[in-house]
Amino acid sequence: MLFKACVESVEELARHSYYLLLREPQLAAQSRPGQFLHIRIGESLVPFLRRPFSLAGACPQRGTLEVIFRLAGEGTAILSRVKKGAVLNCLGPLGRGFQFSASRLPAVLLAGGAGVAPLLFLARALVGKKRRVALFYGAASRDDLLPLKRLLPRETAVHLATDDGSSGYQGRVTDLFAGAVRQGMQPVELYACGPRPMLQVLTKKNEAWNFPLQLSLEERMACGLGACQGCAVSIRQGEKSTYRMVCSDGPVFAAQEVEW
Amino acid sequence: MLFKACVESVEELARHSYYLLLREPQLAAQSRPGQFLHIRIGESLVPFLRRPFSLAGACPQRGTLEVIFRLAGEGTAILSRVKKGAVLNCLGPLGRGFQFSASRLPAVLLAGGAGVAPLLFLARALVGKKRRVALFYGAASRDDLLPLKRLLPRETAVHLATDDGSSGYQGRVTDLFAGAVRQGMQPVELYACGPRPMLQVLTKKNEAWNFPLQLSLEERMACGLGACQGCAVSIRQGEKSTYRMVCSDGPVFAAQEVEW
Amino acid sequence: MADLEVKLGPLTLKNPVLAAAGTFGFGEEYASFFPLEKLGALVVNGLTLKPRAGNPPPRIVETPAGMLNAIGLQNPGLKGFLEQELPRLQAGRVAIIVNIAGENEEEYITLAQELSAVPGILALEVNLSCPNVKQGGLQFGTDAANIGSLVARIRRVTDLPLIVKLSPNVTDIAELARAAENSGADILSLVNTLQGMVIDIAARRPFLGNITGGLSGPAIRPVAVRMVYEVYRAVRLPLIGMGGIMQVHDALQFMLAGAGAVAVGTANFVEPCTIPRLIDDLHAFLNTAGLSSLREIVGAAHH
Amino acid sequence: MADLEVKLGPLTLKNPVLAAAGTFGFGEEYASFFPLEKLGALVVNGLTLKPRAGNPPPRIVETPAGMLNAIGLQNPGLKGFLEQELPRLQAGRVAIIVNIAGENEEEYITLAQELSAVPGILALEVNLSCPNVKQGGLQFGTDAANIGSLVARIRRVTDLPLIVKLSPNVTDIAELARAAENSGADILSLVNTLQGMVIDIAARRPFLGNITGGLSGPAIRPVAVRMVYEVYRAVRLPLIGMGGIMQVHDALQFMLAGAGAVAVGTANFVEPCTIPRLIDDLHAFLNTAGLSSLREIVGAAHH
Ligand SMILES: Cc1cc2nc3c(=O)[nH]c(=O)nc-3n(C[C@H](O)[C@H](O)[C@H](O)COP(=O)(O)OP(=O)(O)OC[C@H]3O[C@@H](n4cnc5c(N)ncnc54)[C@H](O)[C@@H]3O)c2cc1C
Ligand SMILES: Cc1cc2nc3c(=O)[nH]c(=O)nc-3n(C[C@H](O)[C@H](O)[C@H](O)COP(=O)(O)OP(=O)(O)OC[C@H]3O[C@@H](n4cnc5c(N)ncnc54)[C@H](O)[C@@H]3O)c2cc1C
Ligand SMILES: Cc1cc2nc3c(=O)[nH]c(=O)nc-3n(C[C@H](O)[C@H](O)[C@H](O)COP(=O)(O)O)c2cc1C
Ligand SMILES: Cc1cc2nc3c(=O)[nH]c(=O)nc-3n(C[C@H](O)[C@H](O)[C@H](O)COP(=O)(O)O)c2cc1C
Ligand code: FES
Ligand code: FES
Repeated sequence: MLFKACVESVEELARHSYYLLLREPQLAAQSRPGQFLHIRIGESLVPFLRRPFSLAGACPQRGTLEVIFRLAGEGTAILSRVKKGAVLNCLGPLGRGFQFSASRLPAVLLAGGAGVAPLLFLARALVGKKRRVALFYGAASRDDLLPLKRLLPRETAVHLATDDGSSGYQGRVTDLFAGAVRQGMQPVELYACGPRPMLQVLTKKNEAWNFPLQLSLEERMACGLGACQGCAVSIRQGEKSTYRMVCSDGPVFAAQEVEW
Repeated sequence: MLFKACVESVEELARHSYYLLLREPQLAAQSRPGQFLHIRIGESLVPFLRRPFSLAGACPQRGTLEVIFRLAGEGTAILSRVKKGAVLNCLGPLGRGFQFSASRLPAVLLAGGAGVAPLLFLARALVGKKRRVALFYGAASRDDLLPLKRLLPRETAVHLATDDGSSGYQGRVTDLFAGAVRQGMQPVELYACGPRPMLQVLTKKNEAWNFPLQLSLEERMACGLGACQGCAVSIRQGEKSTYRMVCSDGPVFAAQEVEW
Repeated sequence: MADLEVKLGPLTLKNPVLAAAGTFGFGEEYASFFPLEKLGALVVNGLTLKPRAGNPPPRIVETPAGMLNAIGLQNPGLKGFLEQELPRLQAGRVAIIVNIAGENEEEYITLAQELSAVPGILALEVNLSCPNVKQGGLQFGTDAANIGSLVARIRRVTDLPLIVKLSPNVTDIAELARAAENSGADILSLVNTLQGMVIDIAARRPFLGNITGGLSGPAIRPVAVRMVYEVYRAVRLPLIGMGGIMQVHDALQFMLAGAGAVAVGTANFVEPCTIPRLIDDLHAFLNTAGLSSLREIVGAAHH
Repeated sequence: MADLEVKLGPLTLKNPVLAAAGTFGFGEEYASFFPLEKLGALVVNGLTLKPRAGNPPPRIVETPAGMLNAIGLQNPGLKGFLEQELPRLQAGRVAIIVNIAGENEEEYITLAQELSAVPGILALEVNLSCPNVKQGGLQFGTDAANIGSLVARIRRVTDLPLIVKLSPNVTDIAELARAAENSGADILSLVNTLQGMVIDIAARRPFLGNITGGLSGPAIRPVAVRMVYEVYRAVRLPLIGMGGIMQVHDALQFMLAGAGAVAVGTANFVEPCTIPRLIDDLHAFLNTAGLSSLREIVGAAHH
């Protein structure tokens, strides 16, 4: 699971958001939605640790993998400047990814900001399984929204929210979705990825709706493998809680297990 | 003396040796042979300190500066990959450079390896002053020799030495020069730059010849300005010795002052 | 090919490169990268008598050329280790050293006693220096008298080679090293992490759930090498050096300073194959330098 | 614009950014980059009674995200300072703090006494912690009783604000901080460098002429922030924090941990205009955060 992936292209998709296309057929063949790559940024001691990025797509036919990342600090800044043909040292595919239930319920994907990345991969997989898919996607402003047309199967229904109202619903993506529920949405399966407060709010609201809800979480990581026990998240097990590792036990968890 | 110099070109001149052409008119106008630039390599924390490089040339007319460097570690590796148009954060011109005496003696320049860089600048300046100039230039092997034709005024006589005899005299450049002296060389002024053992041997041999001899020294540097007192070299002052700073008191010192 | 086997007092290792405690789990996660029998030894996760849940997240944060961790000794406890982890490791012919930490002296004694009765454990490493546990750990490790009495008591209950791991968060590490030596330690290992912290500017509070954490990685290497150098002059025991080793040149610094073996910690996170590459590079170094054994360079910086 | 003036006990500074001792010379070299009056204060090169030649080269070496130095307090001595350096600094209206180091207690006393008689010096900083001088320096700084008695004696001979600079190479920095507080220090500054070493693999010996050196720069920042945090809880004195500050976010970490002012050392070598940029960025931070003074964030990470 240590791969040298070749950079096919890097491209600025939206403000501060980049699209990275990698080629590594073996890695592509093994990757599932919700899994992630742990990428070494250069060979220097700064940035020191690898950086985790969800897979936004993987095509076993073409042997390619997609990553979509937002500029956050030095690591992502360097990554945004890699050149076609460069080789990236990647650990992957890591983590367990999303669970596919046997249910035929429509799937609703809720994305906040860069959290949309794994949901793009998931949307394609679900559409491939002939599931109905809707994406509720929120960002700060119009300029931060990814060009979804390119990235999603046509079958996906998209509902946008921006904090400033410059595109779609003005407000939070969780409120947009709550509105849809109030207007009588039928039972659905939910999958969400985004900033912690968004996932917390969603989990809370879902206590009333009680839809099946999977969350893709983020935590600071060192090894990415389950060895360092650094990326702990507190998980409810019956009456007790226990720490699970986001990298190896997740990053996807059932919402009702997660203790914030 | 803090400048943003624009990279005009980077080019591999010989095995592991690179030529860097910078443009920064003010800096070019102020620079003298023997002075150096203190270059920040990137904005990251590794490499941490600036890297000192002698000026291999400066052209006030064109506003350009030349640096010739050998791959030594991470800093020079990164520098070898900078692109035309990049901007380098440079402190300079630093140090005092070579003293030009009023004498009309022929000048002999002795270079070991990457130490040739400041002597190229010096050679041009001396030829400009109508001095007779000979360069004795040693390297490990033929592939390590810089293409001097391009870098030196035609008037300079060049004598080559390689450790393996693949080009010119087989052996040390100091021995090559000592041979020339034995064969009855007239009094000359000497300027040398190269590895420490070479400069030590030369200083020792020169005790017999007693030519005026200036050495360009290297020492680990932090500030490059004389503030940190890190780049000390022990200098003889009459009966006593005292520490002087390579960056601000040198890097050029009279050979008889230097205590090894 | 030059031989990398090393003898550290009563302990013989097939090569001098160990996986440092707490950074390699129980090996399972790395087994898909290379056969664990390649390891000079695997120092397994800090073990306590009872299972420990560890500290609240966030537990790690990157720092310049290093990282802070505040895992807090999350581990399955002695029983869990013996039942779930040890059999698998033994089946894989991994050389196992067990790193132990107690909440009090009794726990150290019990752990040492019980582990000594288990076949297939190569040595015990006593963690005197974990800065992330409230009781036990750090305070044991900073006082020479405490170290002396604890090590002496452990010595009485075990015949296994006894490695004492020292904390760098002290004024005089040589003094602590001498205390461990005089109380029956066979080998000293150093250093554990330096205590540090990062503050989250936006939140205006310490970033780690545990407030402080242990600094590891290349950032601390100069401090670690200095301590190995000092301890080498102070005691006659063999030393295992660690702190920021990424490459063969880093390992050689520790050996020249006096370490007979080295451990790799944080580097495993950055490059899972650091250890096998390091072993190969040590071979290559010996061959290039024309040396038949690493013994010739251990402590050579003191001559 | 928000006001950056800070009061540290008896000391008032126009802004909270100092140039750290030993990293800014006597200012001359930096005067061509920016007017030195911009500095919150310039802590001049560690001064001894008699001139000191310093340590043999090499004196510095780069390390991951940091450097080691073993300058060994090269300085012109008290008389040289008063005659050659001070008049120029005073003419430039630079706020001057003098960092003093003695080879024994008497020298500290003499230095403090004589400097107190000189007009135009803002404060004294007592360097208890220079690891590069054989006599004096380090050993004074690692023992609470020594610190107590020395600080008390200096206190008796000077009315200048008295800053005591602490070493990080200790088991319990809070104890030393309390000793300094109880003996009359007005302000504490921390940290000095961590003792470290680099070994030259090719030569098989320590790289620095002095064998060991002091580690500074971003590598040590987590350790330094942790110590400021600990000392803030232990004493009521104002603190000057330092260790690896390069940017405004680094400085804010120290302030949130409890430092009323910060000093910039090694960063001056990397970027000579670090200090004026930091001052501008602190202004910008206060304005963006809607704060009128830094007081509101000093120690805020403890709430
Ligand atoms: C499982 C997982 C999947 C992720 N997928 C994506 C994705 O698809 N697209 C995307 O833009 N971002 C994603 N992130 C966040 C991404 O890892 C960080 O933005 C990135 O590491 C920042 O690196 P930096 O050097 O630019 O920032 P810095 O802030 O300088 O990084 C400093 C340190 O903090 C860590 N860090 C910073 N932000 C985060 C974060 N949000 N989560 C975890 N660690 C962090 C870095 O890894 C590094 O160790 C994911 C995180 C995790 C854990
Ligand atoms: C006044 C002066 C002029 C120089 N001119 C030239 C030149 O024209 N061409 C050229 O190729 N080299 C020159 N050097 C040497 C050059 O500075 C080093 O090769 C370079 O700093 C190595 O950086 P690195 O990161 O590649 O190597 P690393 O070895 O990784 O560097 C690590 C640290 O050691 C320092 N260092 C390494 N080698 C030297 C050295 N020989 N002298 C001083 N510091 C060193 C680096 O600056 C850095 O701080 C000069 C040095 C000095 C002091
Ligand atoms: C995540 C992590 C967990 C650690 N856990 C332990 C432990 O349980 N017991 C112990 O003695 N040392 C522990 N350490 C310290 C390492 O074994 C090692 O001493 C230290 O990290 C320095 O080496 P390095 O810089 O190569 O990581 C841990 C270090 C890290 C980074
Ligand atoms: C080259 C150099 C010389 C120093 N000289 C002194 C000194 O004379 N007195 C002193 O108290 N501290 C001295 N220090 C320590 C600094 O003042 C500062 O405490 C330390 O470097 C940590 O800060 P930094 O990481 O910003 O450099 C020196 C540091 C360096 C790098
Ligand atoms: S990152 Fe190491 S266990 Fe998850
Ligand atoms: S490099 Fe700082 S004085 Fe020369």
